[in-house]
Amino acid sequence: MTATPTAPAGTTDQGRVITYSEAVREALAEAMSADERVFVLGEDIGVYGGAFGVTGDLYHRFGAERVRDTPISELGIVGAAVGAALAGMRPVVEIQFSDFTCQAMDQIVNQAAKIHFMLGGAAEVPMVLRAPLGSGTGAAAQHSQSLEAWFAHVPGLKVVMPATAEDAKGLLLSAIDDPNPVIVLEHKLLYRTSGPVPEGAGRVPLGKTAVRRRGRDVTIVATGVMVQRSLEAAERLAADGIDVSVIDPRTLSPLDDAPILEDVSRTGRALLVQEAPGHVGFTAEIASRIVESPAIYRLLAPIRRLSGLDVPIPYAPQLETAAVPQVDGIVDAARSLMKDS
Amino acid sequence: MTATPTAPAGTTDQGRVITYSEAVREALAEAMSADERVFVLGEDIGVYGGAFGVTGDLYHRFGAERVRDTPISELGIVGAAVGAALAGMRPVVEIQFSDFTCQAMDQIVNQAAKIHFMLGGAAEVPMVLRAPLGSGTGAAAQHSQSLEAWFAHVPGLKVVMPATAEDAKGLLLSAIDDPNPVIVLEHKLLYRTSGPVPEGAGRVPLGKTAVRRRGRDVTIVATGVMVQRSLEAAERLAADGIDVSVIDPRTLSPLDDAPILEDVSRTGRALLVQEAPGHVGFTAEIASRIVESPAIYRLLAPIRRLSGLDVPIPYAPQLETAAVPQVDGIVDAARSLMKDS
Amino acid sequence: MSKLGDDATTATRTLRTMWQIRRFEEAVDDLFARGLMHGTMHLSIGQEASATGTCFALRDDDAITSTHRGHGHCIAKGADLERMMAELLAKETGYCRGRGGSMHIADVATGNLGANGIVAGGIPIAAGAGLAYQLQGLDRVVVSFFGDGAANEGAFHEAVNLAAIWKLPVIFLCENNKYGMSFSTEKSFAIENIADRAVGYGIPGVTVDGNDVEAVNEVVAAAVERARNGEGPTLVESVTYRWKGHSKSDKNLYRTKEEISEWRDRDPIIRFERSVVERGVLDQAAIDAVRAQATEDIRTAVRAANAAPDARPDDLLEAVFAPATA
Amino acid sequence: MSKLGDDATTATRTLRTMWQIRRFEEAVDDLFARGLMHGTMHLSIGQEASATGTCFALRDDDAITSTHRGHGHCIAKGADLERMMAELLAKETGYCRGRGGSMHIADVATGNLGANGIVAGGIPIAAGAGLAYQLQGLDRVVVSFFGDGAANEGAFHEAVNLAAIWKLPVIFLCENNKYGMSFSTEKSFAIENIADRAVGYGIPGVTVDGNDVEAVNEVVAAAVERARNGEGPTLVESVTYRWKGHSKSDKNLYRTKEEISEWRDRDPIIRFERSVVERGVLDQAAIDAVRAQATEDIRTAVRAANAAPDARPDDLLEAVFAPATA
Ligand SMILES: Cc1ncc(C[n+]2csc(CCOP(=O)(O)OP(=O)(O)O)c2C)c(N)n1
Ligand SMILES: Cc1ncc(C[n+]2csc(CCOP(=O)(O)OP(=O)(O)O)c2C)c(N)n1
Ligand SMILES: [Mg+2]
Ligand SMILES: [Mg+2]
Repeated sequence: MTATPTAPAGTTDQGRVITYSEAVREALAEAMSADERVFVLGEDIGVYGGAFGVTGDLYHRFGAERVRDTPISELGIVGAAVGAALAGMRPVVEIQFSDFTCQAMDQIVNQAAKIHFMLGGAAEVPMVLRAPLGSGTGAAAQHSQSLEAWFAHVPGLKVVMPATAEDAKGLLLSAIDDPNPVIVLEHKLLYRTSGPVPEGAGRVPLGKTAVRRRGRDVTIVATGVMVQRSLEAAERLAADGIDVSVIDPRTLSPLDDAPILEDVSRTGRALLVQEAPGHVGFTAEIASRIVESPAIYRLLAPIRRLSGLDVPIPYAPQLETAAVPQVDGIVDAARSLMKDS
Repeated sequence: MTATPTAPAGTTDQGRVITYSEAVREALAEAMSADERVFVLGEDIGVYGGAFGVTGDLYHRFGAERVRDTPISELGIVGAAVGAALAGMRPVVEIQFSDFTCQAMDQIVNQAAKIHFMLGGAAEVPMVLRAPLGSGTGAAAQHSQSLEAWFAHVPGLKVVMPATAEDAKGLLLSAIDDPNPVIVLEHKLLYRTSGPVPEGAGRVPLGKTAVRRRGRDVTIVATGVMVQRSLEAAERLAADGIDVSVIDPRTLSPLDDAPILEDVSRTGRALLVQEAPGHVGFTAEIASRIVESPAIYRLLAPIRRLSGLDVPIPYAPQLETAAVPQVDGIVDAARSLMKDS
Repeated sequence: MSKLGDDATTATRTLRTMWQIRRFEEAVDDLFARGLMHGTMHLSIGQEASATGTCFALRDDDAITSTHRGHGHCIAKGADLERMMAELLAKETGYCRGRGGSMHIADVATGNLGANGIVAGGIPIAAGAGLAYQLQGLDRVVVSFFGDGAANEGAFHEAVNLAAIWKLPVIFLCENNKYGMSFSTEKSFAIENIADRAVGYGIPGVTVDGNDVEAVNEVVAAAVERARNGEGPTLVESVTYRWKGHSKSDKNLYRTKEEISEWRDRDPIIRFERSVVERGVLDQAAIDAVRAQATEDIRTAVRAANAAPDARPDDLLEAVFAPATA
Repeated sequence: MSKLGDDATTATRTLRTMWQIRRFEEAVDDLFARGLMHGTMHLSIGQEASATGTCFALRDDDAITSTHRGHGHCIAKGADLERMMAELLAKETGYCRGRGGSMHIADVATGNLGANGIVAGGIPIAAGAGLAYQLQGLDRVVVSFFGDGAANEGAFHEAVNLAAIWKLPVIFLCENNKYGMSFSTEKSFAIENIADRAVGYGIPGVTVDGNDVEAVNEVVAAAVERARNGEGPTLVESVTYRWKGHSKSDKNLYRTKEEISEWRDRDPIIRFERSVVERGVLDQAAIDAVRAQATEDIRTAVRAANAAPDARPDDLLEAVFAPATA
C-alpha cells in the first residue's frame, strides 16, 4: 500500500505523470490481470472505449467477455452485477453518467447496499460502480448532477470521490478489493487532468482523508473537482497573506473526520466547498461533525458552506458556470471568512 | 387558509378528532370534488383501499377512473403522472412504500423536478407523490427507509413531512394546489394516530415551519414521527425542570429556517432528531443553517444530532427499536445537552 | 425422463416437501394470529406444487432467487426448517440472525440467493448469477421465481433481455397466481398468457399448470437442460393460486369466495396424492405417514426455534459492512 | 388515404420539412466544428423521413415526446427554427431560455412535450399525456419517439403495458437506427424486429421502412386512427439509420464505412424527390426551389439566433419553481 498522497496534482517530481482517465484504466487493467473474478460491464465500454474514453483499449486487451458491452438497461446491469458478485465474481460496472444511477437505485440501494446486513452477514456483495459526475460539459440538467450526498446517506454502501490521478487509481483498486459495494464517483472534468502516479503505485485505502495543503488561517474541505479549484484558490489567497488548508475526504462514507476536526480546531475557520446543491448536501455533514465536536469551541467565525446553487444544472455556459463554485468564489468566501472573525 | 397549527396531536379542545389516514383521505376527496383535474393512482388503492388503508372508500365514491389501480410499475406510474400533469391534469400518485421511489427516481428527479427549469419555465408539472416512510412495522430493510434527505437535495422538488392529522390534510391540499411536483412523506406509524382537524379545516401552507411547543432550555427540531416522540420527551423533561421547544419544519424543501434559528438563539442548545440514518441526513442541514448564522454565537453547547443508526432497518423488533431514536433517547440527549453547557 | 410420482422414494420426498411447506405456513399463520410473530407475512399455501416441482428439477449446486412469498421456494430448495422458523421468530439462530425476517431468507451456501422484499428485485440478480456461472465455465443454472405482478416491472424486462442476448443459464419462473396483491391479471395484462412475453426476447415461453407438481417439474427440467447446454433462458409461467390473502391485512375484497373455493378444490397436494395412489406408487397409509412426518417436522422446528435466543441488538453497526479478509 | 407525395402542396411541405431538418443539423454540425456551439449534439441526418412521416400523420393538437436525437421531431411537429437554433446557441430567446439546450427543446403549447436527455425517459410521459387526454374526453393522440436502445429500458416496458391495459391513445414510435450508441441491435436484441415486442403487451406491432416517408406516414396514420377511436396503442418500428456519429465524440469504431455508405445511398430525401418527380407531382425546378428555400430558412434562423441576446444567469434561483398562480 502506498502512503496517503498529499501532493497536489500536476507536480512532476514524483515521477510518471498520467491522466486521471489513464489512472482509472490502469487500475482496471491491473485488477483484471491479477484476479480472474474481476470483469467490467457497462454501456459502450467495449470497442467504443467508453463515453468518456476511460475503458479505452481494455476491450482489445481483455476481450468482450470481461469488458462487456451491455444494452441500455441500467437497472438490469447493476442487478446483474449484484447477482454476479453474490455468485463469486467481482464486477465493476460503469454507469455512463452518474445521473443514470436513478434508473438503478433499487439495485444499488435496496439490494447491493443491504444484502450483507439483511442476510445476517451470510453473503457479501463485492461490486464496484464507477460513475462520472458533475457539470462543466454543457450537457445540461440530466447529465451533470452531483449525487454523492444520496449515496453517502445509504448504510452499507461505500462512497469514494477521487480528486487526483493517483487517487483515481489507488482508490479504485481498493474499491475492487473491498468485500462491500463501493460507488466511485469520478468527475468528468478531471478525466483529462494529469497528476503524478508513480510506476507501480498501488492501493490508496478507503476511509482515509487526505490533507492536500496545510495552512494557518482557514480550513477548506472540498470534494471532487473542487479540490483542485480550492488549491488554485489557495495560491491566490497566499498572495494575499491568507494561508489555507485544503482537505479532501476522498471517501465520503465511511468518513474519516479526524483530520478535518483537527485542522479546524487549529485554524478556527471552516469553508466547505462542493459542487452539488447546498441543501442537504454532503458538506452539511462536515459542518455537523465540526459543531458536534469540541472543535465548535475553537471557531472564530461561523462555518461557511460554498455549494452549487439549488438549481438543476443549466445548459448555457455562462449559466452553468454561475451555478457551481469557481475559483473566484472560493477566494471570496475565504476572504469574507477572515473578515467575519 | 388556516393558521399554522401549533397544538400537539391528541388534544381535543379544537373540535373534531380524526386519524391521520382519515385526514389524508379527506384531503384527497375534497381535492377531487373541487377539481376535475385531480385524480389518484397507485398500486392497490382501489377496491383494496390502499396497502395502509389510506384511500379507503374513495374508489367507491369517485370511481375506477379517478381512483386508479395500477400494475406494479412504479417508474411507469410516476412517469404517467408527469405526462398527465404536463397535459393539464393534477395527478396524485401513491407509492406503496417510499422505498419503491427507488424504482421511479428517474421520473421523480430527472424529469418531474427538472422540467420546469429545464424548459425555461415553459411548462409546469403539478403532481403529488404520496409515500409512506419509516420503520416500526417489522417490515425490514426494504420497506422501512426514511429517504427524505435525498428528495430535499433535489432542486425543483418540494418535500413535505406531515406530523399531525391536521397537517396531513392541510399540507396535502396545498401540495395538490402547487404548480410544482411535491412529495409528501407520510409516516406509517402516524396513520392510526389521531388529532384535531376542525371541520372545514383547509390548507396548511407549504414552506412554513411549526413551533409545536416553546421552551426555555433546549430547541428540539424533529420531523415525522419524531415530532410526537419529542413532545412526549418534552413532558418528561419538564418534570425534570428542563423546558424544551419542539419545532417541526414540516416542509423540508424549501425550508423555512427562521423560526429554528430564532429559537436556538434563545435557548442556546439544539437537539436535532430524525429517524433516518445520521450520515448526510436532513438534520445535518439544520445544524449547518444554525452554524452559518449568528445563532452560532449564542450556542451554549455543541449541537447534538440524534438520528437512526447508520444501518439498514432490521427485522427483529428489539433490533428495529434499537435502530432509531425512541422517547428515552431523546430525553437522555436533552439532559446531556444541559450538562454539556 | 421419469416423473416425480413414478417411484415411491421420489413421490415420498415430493409429498413430504409439499406438506412441509403447507404445515410451515399454517404454523406461521397461526403464530401471527396469536400475536407471537412480528412484521408481515406472505403465504404461498395453494402454490406448493410450483415451488416443489421447480426446485426438484435442480441440482444442489444450482441457484434460485426468490420473492416475498418465498417460504416454499426455500423449503423446496432444501433450507433448514428450524433456521427458517427461527428467522421469522426474530432469533439469533435464524438464517439472517433476525435482521431479515420472512422476506429476506437466503442460504447462499446452498444456492438460495435470497428472498426479496422488492417485487422483481431478484430477477436481475438471477441473471447476474447466471452470468457468473457462465463466466466461471460452470454448468450451473439459476431459477428466478417471481409473480405475475413482477412481470410488469422494468426489472423483469431488462433482466430477461440480458439473459436472452447473452444466453444465460436462467429459468424465469413466473408464478401466475392471478393477482398482484389486489390487481388481477385480467386488468394488469392485455395478453392471455404471461409466457407470451417470451416472444419479445426471442426465448421460449411455456405455460404450465402450476398445481400439477409433475407437469411443473417436467417443464422446468426441459428448461434447465436447455440452459445447462448453453442454449439460454426460458420463461416458464406456472399458473396457480394463493388461498390466503396477500398478507395479513388483506380483506379479500377483490375476489370472490367462489373463486377461492374453486381453487381450494384444486389443491395441488391432494391432487398429487390421488395421482400416486391411483398409480399404485404409494398407498393411503404411506401418504398419511408422510403428512404426519411433515407435521412433526414443523412442530420440531417451531419448538426448537422458540427455544433459541432472541436476536441481539448489540452489534448492529458492525454488521453493516463485511470485514476485509484478504 | 392519399400519400404525402400525391399532390404538389403536400409533397412540397413534406420535402421542405425534410430539407429543413437536414439543413438545420448540418448547420449545427458546422457550428460545433467551428467551436461556436457548446455542449453536445446528436444528429438525425439520414432519419428525416421517420420524423416527418410520423408528425405529418398528426393533428396540430396531438402531442409528441422526443429524444436526445430530437431536432427532426421538433421541426416536423412545427417548431420555430429560430427559437430552436437560439436554444442551441444558448440564447435568452431560445425555447428554454438557454437552460435546456439541444436535449430539452420542448414546445408544450404546440404539443411537443419535450426532447429528453434520458434514454426512454419520454415513453412513460407519453403514456401519461395519453391518459390525460383520455380522462379529459379529448380525441388527441400522443406519439412517443424513442430509439432501438431505449426499447431495452424498463421505462419502455412499463409504459407500453400501461398504455395497452388502459387502451391509451399512444403510438410508440421506435426509430430503429441499428445502434444504441455503439451497441448494435444484433447484439442488444435476440429478436429480428423490435415490433415483435408488441406481442407481449397484446397490441399491434408494425415494422416499416423508416426511410420511406410515405410508408411511415401511412403506417402511423393507421395507428393514429386506431388510437383516436379508443382502440389503444400501437408499436411502430421505423427502420432507419443515422449517418453521423452518435454524438460529437464518436469515432465510428463499431461500424464499417461500407455500411454507412450503403445507407447514405438510401437517402430518404433523395428517394422522396425521385418518387415525386417520377410520379410527375413536382418537377426538378420545384424541388431545387424547395431545397433552396429550406437552406434559406435555416440561414435566416442562424442569423437571427446569433443576433439574439445571450441567456442571462441572473434569475436562476427564481426559475426553479413555478410560481403559484391560482
Ligand atoms: C417494487 C415493489 N412494488 C410494490 C411492492 C408491494 N408489493 C409486495 S408484493 C406485491 C404483489 C406482488 O404480486 P406478484 O408479483 O404477482 O406476487 P404474489 O404476491 O402474487 O406472489 C406488491 C404490490 C413491493 N414489495 N415492491
Ligand atoms: C438512461 C440513459 N442511459 C444512457 C444514456 C446515454 N445515451 C444517450 S443516447 C444513447 C443511445 C441511445 O440509443 P437509441 O435509443 O437507439 O437512440 P439513438 O441514439 O440511436 O437515436 C445512450 C446510451 C442516457 N442518456 N440515458
Ligand atoms: Mg401474483
Ligand atoms: Mg438507435
